[in-house]
Amino acid sequence: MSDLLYSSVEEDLRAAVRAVLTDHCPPSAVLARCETPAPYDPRLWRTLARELGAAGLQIPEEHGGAGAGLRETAVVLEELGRAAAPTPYLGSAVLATTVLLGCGAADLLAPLAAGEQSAALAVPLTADPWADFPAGVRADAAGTLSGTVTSVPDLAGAATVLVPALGQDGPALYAVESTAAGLARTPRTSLDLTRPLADLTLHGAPARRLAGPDTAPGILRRALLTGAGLLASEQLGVAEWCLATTVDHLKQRHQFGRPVGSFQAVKHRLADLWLDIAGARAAARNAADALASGDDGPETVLAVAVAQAYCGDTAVRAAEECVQLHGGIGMTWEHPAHLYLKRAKADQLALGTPGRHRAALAGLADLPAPA
Amino acid sequence: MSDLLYSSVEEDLRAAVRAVLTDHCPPSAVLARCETPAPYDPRLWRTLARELGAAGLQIPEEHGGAGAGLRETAVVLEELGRAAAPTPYLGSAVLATTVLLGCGAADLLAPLAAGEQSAALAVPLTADPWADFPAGVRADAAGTLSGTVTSVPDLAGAATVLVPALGQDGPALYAVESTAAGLARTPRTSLDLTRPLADLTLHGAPARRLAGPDTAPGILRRALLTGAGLLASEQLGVAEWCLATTVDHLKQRHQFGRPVGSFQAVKHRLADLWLDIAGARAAARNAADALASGDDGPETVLAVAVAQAYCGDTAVRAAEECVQLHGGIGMTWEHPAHLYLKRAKADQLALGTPGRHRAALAGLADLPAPA
Amino acid sequence: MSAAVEVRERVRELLAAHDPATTDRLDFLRARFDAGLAWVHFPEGLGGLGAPRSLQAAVDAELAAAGAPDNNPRANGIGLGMAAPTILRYGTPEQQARFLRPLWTGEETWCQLFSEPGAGSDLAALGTRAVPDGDTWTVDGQKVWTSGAHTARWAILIARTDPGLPKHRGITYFICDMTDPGVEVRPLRQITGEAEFNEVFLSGVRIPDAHRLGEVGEGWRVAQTTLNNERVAIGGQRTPREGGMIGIVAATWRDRPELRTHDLHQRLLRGWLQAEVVRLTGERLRQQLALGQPGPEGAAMKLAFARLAQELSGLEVELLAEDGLGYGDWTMVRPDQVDFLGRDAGYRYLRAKGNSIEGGTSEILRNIIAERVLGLPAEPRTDKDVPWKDLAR
Amino acid sequence: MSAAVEVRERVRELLAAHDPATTDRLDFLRARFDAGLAWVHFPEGLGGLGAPRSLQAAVDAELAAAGAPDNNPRANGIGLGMAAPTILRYGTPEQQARFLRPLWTGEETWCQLFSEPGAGSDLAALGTRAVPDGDTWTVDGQKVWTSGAHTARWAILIARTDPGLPKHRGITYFICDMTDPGVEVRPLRQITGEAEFNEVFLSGVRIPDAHRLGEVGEGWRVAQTTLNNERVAIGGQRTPREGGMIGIVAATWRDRPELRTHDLHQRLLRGWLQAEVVRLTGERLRQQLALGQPGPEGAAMKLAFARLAQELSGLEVELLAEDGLGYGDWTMVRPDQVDFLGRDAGYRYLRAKGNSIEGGTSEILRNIIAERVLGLPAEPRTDKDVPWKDLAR
Repeated sequence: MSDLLYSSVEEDLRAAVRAVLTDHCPPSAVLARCETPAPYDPRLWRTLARELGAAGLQIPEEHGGAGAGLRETAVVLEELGRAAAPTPYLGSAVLATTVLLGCGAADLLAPLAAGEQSAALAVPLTADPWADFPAGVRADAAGTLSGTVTSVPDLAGAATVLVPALGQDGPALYAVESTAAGLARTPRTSLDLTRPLADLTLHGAPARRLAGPDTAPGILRRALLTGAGLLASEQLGVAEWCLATTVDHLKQRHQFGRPVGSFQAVKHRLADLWLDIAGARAAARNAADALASGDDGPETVLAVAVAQAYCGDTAVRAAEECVQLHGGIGMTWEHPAHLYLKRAKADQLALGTPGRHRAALAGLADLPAPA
Repeated sequence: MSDLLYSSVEEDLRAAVRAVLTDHCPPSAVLARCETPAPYDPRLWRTLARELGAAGLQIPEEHGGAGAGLRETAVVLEELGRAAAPTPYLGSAVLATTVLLGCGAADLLAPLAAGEQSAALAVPLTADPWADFPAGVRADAAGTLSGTVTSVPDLAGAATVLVPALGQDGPALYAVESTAAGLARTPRTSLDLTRPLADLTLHGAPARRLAGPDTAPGILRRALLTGAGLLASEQLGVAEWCLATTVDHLKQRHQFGRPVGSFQAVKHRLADLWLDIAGARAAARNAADALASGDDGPETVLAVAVAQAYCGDTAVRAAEECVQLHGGIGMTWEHPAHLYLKRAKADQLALGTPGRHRAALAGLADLPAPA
Repeated sequence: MSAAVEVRERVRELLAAHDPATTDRLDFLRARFDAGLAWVHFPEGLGGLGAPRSLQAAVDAELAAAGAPDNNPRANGIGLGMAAPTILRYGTPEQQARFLRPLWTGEETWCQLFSEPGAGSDLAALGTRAVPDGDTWTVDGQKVWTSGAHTARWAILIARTDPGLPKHRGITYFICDMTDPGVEVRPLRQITGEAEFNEVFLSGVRIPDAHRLGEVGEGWRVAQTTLNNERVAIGGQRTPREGGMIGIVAATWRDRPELRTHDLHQRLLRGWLQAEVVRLTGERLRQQLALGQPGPEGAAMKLAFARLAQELSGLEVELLAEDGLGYGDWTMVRPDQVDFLGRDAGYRYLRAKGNSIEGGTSEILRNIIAERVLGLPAEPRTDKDVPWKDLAR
Repeated sequence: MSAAVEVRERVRELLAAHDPATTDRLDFLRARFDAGLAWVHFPEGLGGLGAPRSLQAAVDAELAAAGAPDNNPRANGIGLGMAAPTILRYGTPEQQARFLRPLWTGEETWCQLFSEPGAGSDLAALGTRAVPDGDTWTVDGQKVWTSGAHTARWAILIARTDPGLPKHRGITYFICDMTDPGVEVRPLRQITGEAEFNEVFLSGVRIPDAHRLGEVGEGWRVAQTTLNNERVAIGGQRTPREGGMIGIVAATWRDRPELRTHDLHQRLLRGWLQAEVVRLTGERLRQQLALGQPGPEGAAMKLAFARLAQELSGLEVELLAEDGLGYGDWTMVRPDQVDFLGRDAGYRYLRAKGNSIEGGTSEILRNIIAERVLGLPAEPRTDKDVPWKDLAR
């Protein structure tokens, strides 16, 4: 059975990350920054990635990383979710890093581990581990790439873009420098103000091939599986913030001569939400533990599908309750609740919707669909 | 637009039926009777059918009926649901009568209209209007029937059994006297104590053919559609009893020095339930009105699917809340809540589950399923 | 002469005397008001004829058919729907004569200064103070969720005139001049990015006692007239099948087969069913109203509508998958009127969150249904008899 | 010598002195008790060794492996799980010596006389009276939901000894002799048709003061020990994947492809997901407990379990379609122990309704989570300081 608790090392890491986020990334700062052209705070990223080593947690020590693992990475994501922090962590430290680890591209890992650069994986944020290898980009005989990938997360600040593409001999993974000729990035206006998306266009961009048909599909799938499984921890953090903030508000806020939090209907809804979040915590830890084992067998895949199917909806519900139970205040731009609502809703679509992951359970748990 | 209200004639009918049920059919009487071999009270049936003319509401006056219609029939069903009354009304006055009307079998209608006899339609209670014509009974060249139909409602006391069967030339409808040689009825133990089911076995039973391949499928479908649409009214009555009884209980019952009905969580749940029942009332009336028009076009079919998809679940939820909010009392055999829970749950399966009727909406409302 | 005949006669006279094709818009509207055809159920002299309210629809239709201008009612919803019935019921003859005509013609629009940040659903806990000084009142406080405050000429305002009384009893109702130098209006940005509403800061605002509506301390009772008219307006909207949010989702479903999954299909079927039942519930309510039997479903329709809009708009975003990640525009704008459905899926999703908060939260509506419809007992109240100034806040 | 080593040594000695193959069952159990191996965390002389509770599992396993009989714990859940910890904590040395040994061996089984028809979730509102008369008490009242009352030798009982005090303060805790002629036990038939529980009528039942547990008026505090042990017992059950109701539904799904529809499939996937998450939540709780960090999830597991069992059992009936219309048998029987899953789908559906009522309703559990875990304020209480006799009932 998985270890579903947090180790003391993990709790120390959490405390360190939380301290940084409390200093650098209060809701007011997130709000102020999120409509600017540079929604990511480079100072915050440097501190997290370089000083805390958070970006290289899953990178082995010989490549400059912390040699920790995905359980620790998940704890960082919990805290990033709790802060609705705008950082390229999911795109760079989870998705791109997992691809580079799979490809064994040590030279590209080093600057990520050191927190000097970030990288992006050129898939839409909605890409899921169950889909076919993407066919939107093609490599020509000279090895240059052409094509388009829409809604790529964390693309804007990435120094390296990892591109799944169809090469001459089949699916392959390439690295393209973001400064390469023929590479263009077009920002999109995103529902989630804290995770900017951009479209990637490649016109004969020079690229370095990292993996070919034998390994590329498996590496990409492992990355998406890792992303989906760990995103559950981010969703847990979002949900926990929403519940805690709502509870605090309702203890303070008085109506009809009583704290609003003393009204039984509100209490029962929050008790149910708390129970769902307890479930999300167990499911997210289970997925992180399974992924950390390095085993990609059916138990790990099942753990990911369960966590992402459950946590995606739980975070949305928590954020919706947070807005509702704050009343009018929760509808204002000034209050941070909306940042979490938007993050939760976008996260629900990210790396496979809950419905997509439930559908995967049909095969994983032997619950066949009607003929 | 349909008339979704109750006319004063309909309200008068309701009052008359309710008065009879209050006298003859209090919950204690239902409970005492429902485990006996004769769960139907013949005196109650005579009073309802003969004195109030309730059995012949949809039968034209020239055949001895009231020449009223299905809106009025629906009102009777609401009251029967409210009383969880054990009567063969659904099987005889709705299903069998609709078949006989479709077949124009005047001689068989007369004793039903007069309340002298009841009839049954030999289909499982779970038969739905979207299914193929049943193939469990076959007619031989001599016109005698052989085969089995399971879980037939209201079969036990029926004088006449109407049997859909595959004849030599295709689907047909037959009438078999319940005393016929080769006809056997085997009672089942039913979840719903107030609507006994029985299996019908036919071994070369002599039968009278009422309709052949040209009309039999349409007549049977009309009967099942009518049954499904009007059952929504019975479900409405069940739900209304559950809500009203729960509200009454919670006004009286004190805990923690207050009426339990003053606790906000309970109030909010009951408010939501009330809203759902308001919806059930509108949907049930809409279906009754559409069926009463005699038009079997897409609007009527849609109205039935909407009503049965909605009211089936609403009645179950109302009954479940009734048990839960009565606390331990609601779990006892002595309290009538369980009669309604069992009726509601069996009704949910009857004449197509809510899921079956929702699935029908895919075609009826142009919401196609995934390819 | 029956009322219907008389009304029709008046319409004919109005059109004869003021040809819409050649009459100035405002002149026509004033003439219509003076002819008693503004709101026929109002008294004569105040834009009406004391005729049944049900005759109004025919007047509107006939004048529209003749090419007459209307008073652009959507631009003055608060004035027409809330201020006018309150002035009619509680206003002095002078107030009625001064305010109703320009209100109806749209020359003067209105806003509502009721909600406060510190009060929320407990509207009667409001803290805006009005202090008498000779025959004027001085008002200080903060109001919120005020639509149209930046364009309104007048406001209906409730303020506390006696903090020593229990909260419902120390409130007085005023008409506030929005051009008073003490009135400051700031747009209030919402989670959608736009600012439909305003915050209004009142600092030493002077209101003549002649602009008080109802007696001193009777403001809560007066406000009930205003609020009841708000609820009726919300409950009375008719929607055709697939009207509203479900129509948008169903259209996307039909147009984009590549988005379909069984999960989404089952949820769409449930959503469609729910929408159809809500529509039938509303239709049943309207049939009852037409018979003069207003059912309690009125308050409940808003609850049902909010639930439905939120569920369907959330489903729509999921259905759109990658397209659901986008958002049209976060730029802060001040829209002239609310359009729940007009923009993109993200906007619909966010805006629908307000449906269960504005105009009475779903929690308050459930209390109302439980107590007024089902007759369940009220919760123990600790705030009824306590002086407002001593209430926990 | 470490506790673990000592315990293992004792086991070896016990087995050496009393070969399970040749020793009478009861003799063996008594010897095991006297060896301190009944519940090792109890004190010496009372069936234990004052050792850590965590060592018990190894003792049980080792004895079972050696073919030793067990004390049939499922037949005496109330005694072992609730009465024993309470007697241990509050009993006099005489009471502990008298009751614990035959309780543990199963020679005497126990039942619980707490619930009353008039009290429900408000257990402390109980009305059963105990009136002192010299050194005995006379008890009159009615109790309900008493499992095993018809076979139990003893009962733990709470009764009101001072109606003039507020409800929590006038209660005293007793050990009641079920063979007293004033005790009448009647089976209480449930909606499933069977009678798992009893009603117990107490008419002039005589209880010696020596059978009082704890001080007069302290019964509510004593009862907390009993009730806390009930909650722990409920939260501690471990289930494998697809354990419980979901396993039954999933098996039917796999066995009967003809029943499958997309509606049911989507609901099954949701149910399976929910069951797996509840299982993981329980597993996480057990990992916390193993580290000595009991999480608040304990009380919540019962809430989650009830929700899940009800949803899945309802789904199962729908899945079975025509087969869901049937029911095994309505004959009233008195089952020896509850089997939530063993009978047919209709039984499971009905029996699961009790999961959210018995042992603390889901409503009460939500209150507990909201107040004790989330720290939300209590509702205004009107019954805390009122004499019991003056309470609204």
